[in-house]
Amino acid sequence: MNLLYSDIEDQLRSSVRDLLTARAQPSAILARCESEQPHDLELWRTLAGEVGVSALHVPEELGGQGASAREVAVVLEELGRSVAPVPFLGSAVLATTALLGVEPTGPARELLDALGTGGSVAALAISLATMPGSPFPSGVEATGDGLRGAVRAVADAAAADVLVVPAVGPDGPALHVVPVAQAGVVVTPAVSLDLTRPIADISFDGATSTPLPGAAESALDSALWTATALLASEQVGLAEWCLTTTVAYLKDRHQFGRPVGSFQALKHRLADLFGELALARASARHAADSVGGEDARVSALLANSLCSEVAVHAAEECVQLHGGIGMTWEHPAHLYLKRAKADQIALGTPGRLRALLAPLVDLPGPR
Amino acid sequence: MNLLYSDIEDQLRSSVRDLLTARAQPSAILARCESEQPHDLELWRTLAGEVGVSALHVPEELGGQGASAREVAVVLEELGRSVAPVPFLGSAVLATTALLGVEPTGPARELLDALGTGGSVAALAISLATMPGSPFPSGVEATGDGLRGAVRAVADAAAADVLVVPAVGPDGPALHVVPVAQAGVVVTPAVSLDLTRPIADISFDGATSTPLPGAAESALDSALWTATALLASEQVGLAEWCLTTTVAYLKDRHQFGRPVGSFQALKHRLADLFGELALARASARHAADSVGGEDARVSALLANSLCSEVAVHAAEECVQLHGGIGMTWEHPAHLYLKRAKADQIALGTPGRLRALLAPLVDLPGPR
Amino acid sequence: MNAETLRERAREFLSKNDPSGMDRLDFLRARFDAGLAWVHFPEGLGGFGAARELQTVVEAELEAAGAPDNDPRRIGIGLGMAAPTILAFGTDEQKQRLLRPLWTGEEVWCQLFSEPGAGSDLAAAGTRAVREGDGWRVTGQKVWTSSAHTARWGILLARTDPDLPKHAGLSYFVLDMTDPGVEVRPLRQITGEAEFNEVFMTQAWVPDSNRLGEVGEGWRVAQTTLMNERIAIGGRPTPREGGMVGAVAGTWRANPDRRTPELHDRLVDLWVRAEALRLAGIRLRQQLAVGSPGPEGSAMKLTFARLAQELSGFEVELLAEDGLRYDDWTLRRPDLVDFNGREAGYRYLRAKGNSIEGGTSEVLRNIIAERVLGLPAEPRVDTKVPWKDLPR
Amino acid sequence: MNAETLRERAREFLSKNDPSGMDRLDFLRARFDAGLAWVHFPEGLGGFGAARELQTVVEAELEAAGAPDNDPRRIGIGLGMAAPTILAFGTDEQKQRLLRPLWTGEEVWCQLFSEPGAGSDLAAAGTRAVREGDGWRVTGQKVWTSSAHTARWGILLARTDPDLPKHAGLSYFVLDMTDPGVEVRPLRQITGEAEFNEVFMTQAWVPDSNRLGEVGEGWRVAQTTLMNERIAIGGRPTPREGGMVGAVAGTWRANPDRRTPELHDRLVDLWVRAEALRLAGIRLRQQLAVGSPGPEGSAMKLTFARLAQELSGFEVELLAEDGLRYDDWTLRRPDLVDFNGREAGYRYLRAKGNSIEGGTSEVLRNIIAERVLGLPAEPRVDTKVPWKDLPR
Repeated sequence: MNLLYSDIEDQLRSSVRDLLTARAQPSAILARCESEQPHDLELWRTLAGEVGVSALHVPEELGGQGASAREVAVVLEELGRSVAPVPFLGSAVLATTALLGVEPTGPARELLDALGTGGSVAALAISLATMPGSPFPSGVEATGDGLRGAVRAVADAAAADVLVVPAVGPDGPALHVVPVAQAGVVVTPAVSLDLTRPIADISFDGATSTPLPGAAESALDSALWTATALLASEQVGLAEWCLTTTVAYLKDRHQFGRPVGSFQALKHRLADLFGELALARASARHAADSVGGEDARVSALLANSLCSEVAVHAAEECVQLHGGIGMTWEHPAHLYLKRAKADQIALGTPGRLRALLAPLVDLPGPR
Repeated sequence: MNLLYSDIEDQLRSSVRDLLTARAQPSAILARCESEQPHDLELWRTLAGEVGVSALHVPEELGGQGASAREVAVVLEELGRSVAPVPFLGSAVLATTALLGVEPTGPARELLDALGTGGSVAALAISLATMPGSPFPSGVEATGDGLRGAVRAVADAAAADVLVVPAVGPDGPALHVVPVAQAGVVVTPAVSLDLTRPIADISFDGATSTPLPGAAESALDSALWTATALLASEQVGLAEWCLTTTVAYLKDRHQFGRPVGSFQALKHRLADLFGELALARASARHAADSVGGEDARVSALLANSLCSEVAVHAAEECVQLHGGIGMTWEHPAHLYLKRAKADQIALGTPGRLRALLAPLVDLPGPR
Repeated sequence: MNAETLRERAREFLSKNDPSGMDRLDFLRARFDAGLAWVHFPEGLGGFGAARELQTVVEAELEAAGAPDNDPRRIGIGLGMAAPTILAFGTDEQKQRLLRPLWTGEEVWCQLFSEPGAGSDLAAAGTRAVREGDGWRVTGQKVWTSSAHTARWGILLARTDPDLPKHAGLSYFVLDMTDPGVEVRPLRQITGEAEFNEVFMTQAWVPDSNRLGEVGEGWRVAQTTLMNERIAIGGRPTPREGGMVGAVAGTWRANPDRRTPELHDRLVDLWVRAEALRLAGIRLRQQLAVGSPGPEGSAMKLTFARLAQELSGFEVELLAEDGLRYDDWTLRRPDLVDFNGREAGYRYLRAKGNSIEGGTSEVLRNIIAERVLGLPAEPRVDTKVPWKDLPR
Repeated sequence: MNAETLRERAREFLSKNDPSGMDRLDFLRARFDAGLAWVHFPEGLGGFGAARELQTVVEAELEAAGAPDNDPRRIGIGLGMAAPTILAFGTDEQKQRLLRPLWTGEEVWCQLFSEPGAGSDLAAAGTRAVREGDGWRVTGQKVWTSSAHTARWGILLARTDPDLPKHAGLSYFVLDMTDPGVEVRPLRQITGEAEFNEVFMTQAWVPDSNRLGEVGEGWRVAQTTLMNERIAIGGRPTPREGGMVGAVAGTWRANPDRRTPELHDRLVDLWVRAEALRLAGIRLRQQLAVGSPGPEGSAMKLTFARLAQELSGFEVELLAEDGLRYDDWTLRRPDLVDFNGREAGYRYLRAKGNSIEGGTSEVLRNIIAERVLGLPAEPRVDTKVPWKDLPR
């Protein structure tokens, strides 16, 4: 178990952070988030193509970076810190991990290549609120006439040109590759609580698709468990931004002739938040370190449920301790609050995840 | 709905408070609580005989004061404030209310008279942890050879010379009057978390008893619901003592050249506690005002679950904010902490009471 | 003056002024002139010095007769804050000129206290009023001003002497919002809408006759305004589940499939505290009715804000997938805040303001600790220094 | 000096000193003299200036050979606090005289810092040391002194000049606990037992040769002691469920009939946080191992205390009727605190001390806020005034 950051991880972090600092300032994000194209695809192409974040945990023999989930987690920390509107979770985590779980040949391999360069963006067509361990979804049917059905609340779908769709056909469940640009697919952006990772609803009405050979159920399962483990790191990054930004503001802001940060009640709340963040970080690192290992499910549920609570708490304190300015649209605090609240729901709310965790650690419920 | 204190209630409060101030100082309580006789029966006789607290809600035609549960609640507030070791809950609330629920003639009437003067002390032989609405207990059986069976954790039993015992016989459930001074009754004081309202275990081995005619089940039910409603007032009194005492201490105590009570973090915690206490008091008054009325169960569960939490929180803050001195045996804070924690369990823990409340207010649980 | 006399007076007024056959404004003006506007105000100013509680008698009679009201929520700042301040500190001329159109709603009022640099610390306000002839030139910025875009008048706290300590250098004015030196811009919030405004004053003109209280007495005057604000907030009785808890309980009942054991206990706990808060409000009003308001009132807003935030956060979690949605981000300018007219996400975001607006929860805790519990103040570093020398 | 050399040195020592055939104390003394007591201490004082981490190599060798240890929990204050302070500030004579019997456990140490009037504010200590000839007469009262009744020596913070500001007027001494002017009384706690003592000093004699550091330098010396106390606390690695959470989870598993949905979610939440705290501890040790301890360590004790209190409070609620009982109120003087050796009620009460002892949670929050987060200090009123003029 290694809960630290390696030198390589630190280098990756600083490449990502430099780029985001240059290209994803809050004012730019704010201006974009109510536009027709809330995702910043140009930034995404740079992140994918130049920094190489979109095929991090794809094995080298499949054209990826051959890194582990730990590095993916580091990127998520930085993305959480910047709330940059890029389709990392949808494309590089959910869709990519699902593709890695089926036979990585033919169309799956082609799509992995396209995702890795940033030339293509994918979304995994499941609701962002799906919990790990959920049964294979039955909302989309693979018929002789193509895919039919609907999925709601798909993360990053509005940015995707291709969808990875779990669908049930006569031969059982399969993952299908579905180009968006066709008459049989309608992607409808939803008005999303989270402005920087908008969701969309998708309907399939005779959509042309390529079914992928391989174990669809375990591939989807793996995508959900991996995303559950790694989203905790995004929440850590987010919480850290909230704490750091609040501390900086309170050092600067004066009321009653004193820096507001010298008032003890606020100091104590921030100290408590710092303590929560220490637990969140250790658990998120542990979850990233455990992906694919023996303790993977326990550590994913532990980290996601805990970090969800910590991120929401941090974002709520950030808004409150900024006072009036934190309630304004022009200050970025609300972007973090909305992301934190959406992340709390993503892949299962903390309470629902704790209920999943209980039997795994021999804490059975009431009879 | 009247949530205020009437003039008569204020007078009653001040009589009780004056007596307790004179006779139940913390040092005296501390000295007594590890002795052979932890209950202060002399004080109890004065409270019962002179102030008349032990037959408050007994109708005048039955020799009582003809007051309502509201006045009983006011006495409980004062007893909570002083944690005086008198058998009010066991004798004047639980046993007396149970007796009022059966036919108040013959032995029941005689016992009510004796309890009212303080000439006798009773305990209701049920576990203090029994929840309102629980089924009639089956631990004691009325046989041709007297009562047989056992009850654990009976409040104030060690102070009682007579027990009111729910027992099931060939004719069904009944309340029995059982003198303690007989070979068939063994009262064993337990080592109690709450030093000022110790519990005892009782075993019956052929005990002679007088069964009381009347509806035993509803009488016991009424005793439990009434006690649930009224114990909230004890918790309010206790919480108020904790807040007041802590505030006074922090005004006086100096550290870093300042009164400790001038430190903002502590001020905010005490302000929060004050806010909780306002809710607790309103709900406790409401519960006392509602006893026997339409909203009685909802208001009892609401008040008891809420006041349990508030009292424990207040006692825990009292210990913590007193710093080292609050951790010592010689300071009375621990007596309140122990009472608060025991009260949290008494008649059901807050979570268990909330589960009882939910269906009554149309908040059904998961299917 | 007892309830019976008052009831007769209301009936007599109604017999002469039939609301069904009268222009609304004429009726309201006549009601004001008859002393039935606010009976505890002095004669000639819409009342006749009766006990405040008796107002309910008038309202009952007029409501029964189908009389129009003065739309009190729309003009709440005028009624709740400006009017008591004008009454306490205004000259006779000011009272005569301002109170009648305020009460009838012909002139809407707004409050110009908060500034970007003076939020919790209102007494640090830096908007400058500089004497010029028989009036003042005002320059500065105010923020969180509701109704500024519809208001005719603003009650304004401005600095008239920066060389004095901060509390001593303030004065209190009535600002004509139609003055060319006043610009109002909507201030968008995290909900997407703009309930509030920013107000920019550039050499705006205020005649000295629009000053309330003496020069340098502004802080004392403002205290009257703020005290009345606190009385006004959270005063209305509600039925069980009348507030946000009703919306959340409704969502719970409508969504059996989303319930979990964890959410169940949390909801019942929130329900318990919401109901206890409601009971505490009833208790407070019962205390007021017998003339001895308890100190608990000061904690009500604190608890209200916390509960609103917990309840709305809970609701979003309960909704799970649907909690990822929002109803509408369009920049709107609502007249009134209505939690129940919008969806869970809106409630969640809007409730964040409850612990900021009208005094932050942090300031309220200070007030409770010091004024109610009597805990000592912190060492102050800002009360004796000239305002201009304070760090900011 | 690398691990291999050290291992050889340990083996060589063992070849000459067979633990199975030697008196325990002789063995420990020999180990000290061989520089294998604490390898990072200087030569001649039980070590030879090796890297601190290498100590584990020695321990492994000695443990494998069945060597007796020096019962570190019994003499923790000496090892963790007195020794580093003596090393940093002691004279050569003091080091030679004191460190060996400290390490072997022949002489137990206690810490005499806290006073009834100086708890969080240790620098306000009022125990007076008055110069008399070649020594000092000490009068005052200390409190919360563990091991005082078994200790030979106490590290003592005392006021040598009340006319100076509080931090400047302190000096640091080694007090002979067998001096006739020293009286030790057990201090009973809310658990019923007496882990700690009160120590009353009445004209107790301390030769000036038992002073550590310069006169007036006591606060700086004490900082070294306290810093080492913080390092010592919460440092041990534990397996999953190794702490109090294990006891509570055990109670849960053993009591299926007492489980409720509400308690279930609370327990899993507590379990999650306890496990995360354990992971944070592992992470901290990994940081230490690579030489860059993170600031998170300062928050560990805070979180530990809160969790211990929540867990134990939960357990009492879970037990319901059995939570009304206590195991034993008898006044006892335990050598060590063991949560798992007692019942739920004891754990509940004892855990209350976790947020007091070794620095209250309130003081720790100040430290985190100021030293880790860099938030500004509060205005101080006590640092420049002569100690004798401070309000108390």
